[in-house]
Amino acid sequence: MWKLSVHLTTALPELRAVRHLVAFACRNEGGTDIESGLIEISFGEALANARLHAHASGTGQIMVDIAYDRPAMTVSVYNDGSPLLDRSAIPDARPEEESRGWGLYVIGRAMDEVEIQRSPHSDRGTLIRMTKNFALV
Amino acid sequence: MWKLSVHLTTALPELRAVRHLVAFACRNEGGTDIESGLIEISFGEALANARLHAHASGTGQIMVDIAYDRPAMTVSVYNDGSPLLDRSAIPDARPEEESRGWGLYVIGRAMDEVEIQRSPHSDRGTLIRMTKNFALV
Amino acid sequence: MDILECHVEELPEADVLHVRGEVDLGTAPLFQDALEGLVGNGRQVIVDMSELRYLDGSGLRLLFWARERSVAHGRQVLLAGPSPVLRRLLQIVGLDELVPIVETVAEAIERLRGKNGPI
Amino acid sequence: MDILECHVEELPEADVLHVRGEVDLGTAPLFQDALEGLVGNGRQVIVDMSELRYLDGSGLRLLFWARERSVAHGRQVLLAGPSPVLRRLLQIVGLDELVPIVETVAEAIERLRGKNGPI
Ligand SMILES: Nc1ncnc2c1ncn2[C@@H]1O[C@H](COP(=O)(O)OP(=O)(O)O)[C@@H](O)[C@H]1O
Ligand SMILES: Nc1ncnc2c1ncn2[C@@H]1O[C@H](COP(=O)(O)OP(=O)(O)O)[C@@H](O)[C@H]1O
Repeated sequence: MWKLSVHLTTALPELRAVRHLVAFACRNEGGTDIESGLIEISFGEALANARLHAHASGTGQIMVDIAYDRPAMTVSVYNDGSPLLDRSAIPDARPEEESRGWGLYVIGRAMDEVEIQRSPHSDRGTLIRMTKNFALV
Repeated sequence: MWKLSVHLTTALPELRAVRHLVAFACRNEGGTDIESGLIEISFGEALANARLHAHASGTGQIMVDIAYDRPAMTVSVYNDGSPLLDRSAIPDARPEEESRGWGLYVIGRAMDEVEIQRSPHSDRGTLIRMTKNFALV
Repeated sequence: MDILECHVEELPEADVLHVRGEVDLGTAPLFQDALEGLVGNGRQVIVDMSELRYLDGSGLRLLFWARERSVAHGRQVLLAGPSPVLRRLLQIVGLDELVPIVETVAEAIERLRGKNGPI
Repeated sequence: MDILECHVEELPEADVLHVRGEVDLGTAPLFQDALEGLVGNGRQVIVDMSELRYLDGSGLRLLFWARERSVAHGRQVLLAGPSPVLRRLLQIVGLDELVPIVETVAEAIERLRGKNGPI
């Protein structure tokens, strides 16, 4: 069982670096290519959202937790800034082609558990926490 | 160019997880197996030292920076606690079998640049920063 | 070693867009340019995804858009060789029900030939 | 999927310690136990490193210690199959000048046979 907290900025090379690290950590703990890839994609969507909102809030700072508690890989993404979201923002059905909500829709379908809350680190931030359980056959 | 700051505890599974991530980041940026492996080993020695001293100081917290600025991979390890070290702690010659200084000797030989200073995060901590330039042929 | 590389190959049956690397926030504009240059020019389009390791939501939207635009011109977009995870992603968003997904570019061409009928 | 697995194989010419995984702070005691069980029992020792992906300073010290102890008993420690990076590490600390490093366990046995002379 381990947990690493990663601080980064919204710069694209940093988002890519941490996304690659998450994908590697998944494979390193025995996740399949599909499990690891779906976590990477979901994490990437959450980073993209955090980037947008952290940037709009002027901080440009993102915090990420990567935690493994066999067989569950949990990644959390925190950012400052409004608007706040909650779990109800995750669409149940595929959004219309031109409308918003695609990122959260993919996350909701690809991960086993998703939680969205007010960030514990700031009174106006957002935290999205997502878990996927590896089959580890 | 990117930099990630990672916060972790001195628990062995966390030290292993971040060590594996560093090794992966090296290969992902085009480092050879030897370059990546030597960075992993040097980083592991610095983590082992930080663990000892952070633990003795009672905090049990370590901070790590992983930064890539082509072709230079730089890893830094911070910990609280005394005693402070400086660059002169790195032995020029192989220490006697039973004596201290092996970890720093390996670091000094395996990495291209090593810097040891008072931690910027605390008045009684230690920071070791090590850089290796990839050949990237 | 760019993050994304796109190049177009003109075959008799279709234009093939080879994409290699990652489509993310930063590289989506490059992917968009490449697709825009192809769809609506009257030819069939095959997107060769065999060397694409990552595709995010912005990239998925572009695939939907390319498919709409092609259909509007009476043409198809075919996807060739996505990795298992990208294939799963295409299923998740339902793109697999709208565009043919095949293993290889050669198979995509077979499909187009079949559709056009024997000469 | 333990971090480190050690197992001993008794061959006519030597005891072979197969180590697999990582020797670090946490697993060094396991490595130490395995080595202590072998050195000083009057037999030659071959450490099969071919499946060892990581060895830190605490592990290196144990190899030095095992070599000292074996020499004191008129025996050898041979290292077989280290990865390129571990081979480089052994060079950095000068262990390559003190113990034979060979590609395979079979080669280590050849060495021991050569040393003992033909029967
Ligand atoms: N971290 C966040 N902070 C605040 N709002 C967010 C955050 N993440 C997503 N949202 C909002 O939730 C909505 C849906 O997000 P998402 O599904 O990712 O949309 P899309 O993929 O269409 O950009 C968007 O309006 C977005 O602005
Ligand atoms: N982060 C640190 N903070 C304080 N002292 C340290 C730190 N790292 C190393 N030292 C000290 O420097 C000396 C040499 O370190 P090292 O070469 O790693 O020794 P060894 O490998 O013998 O444990 C040791 O006495 C150790 O306590």
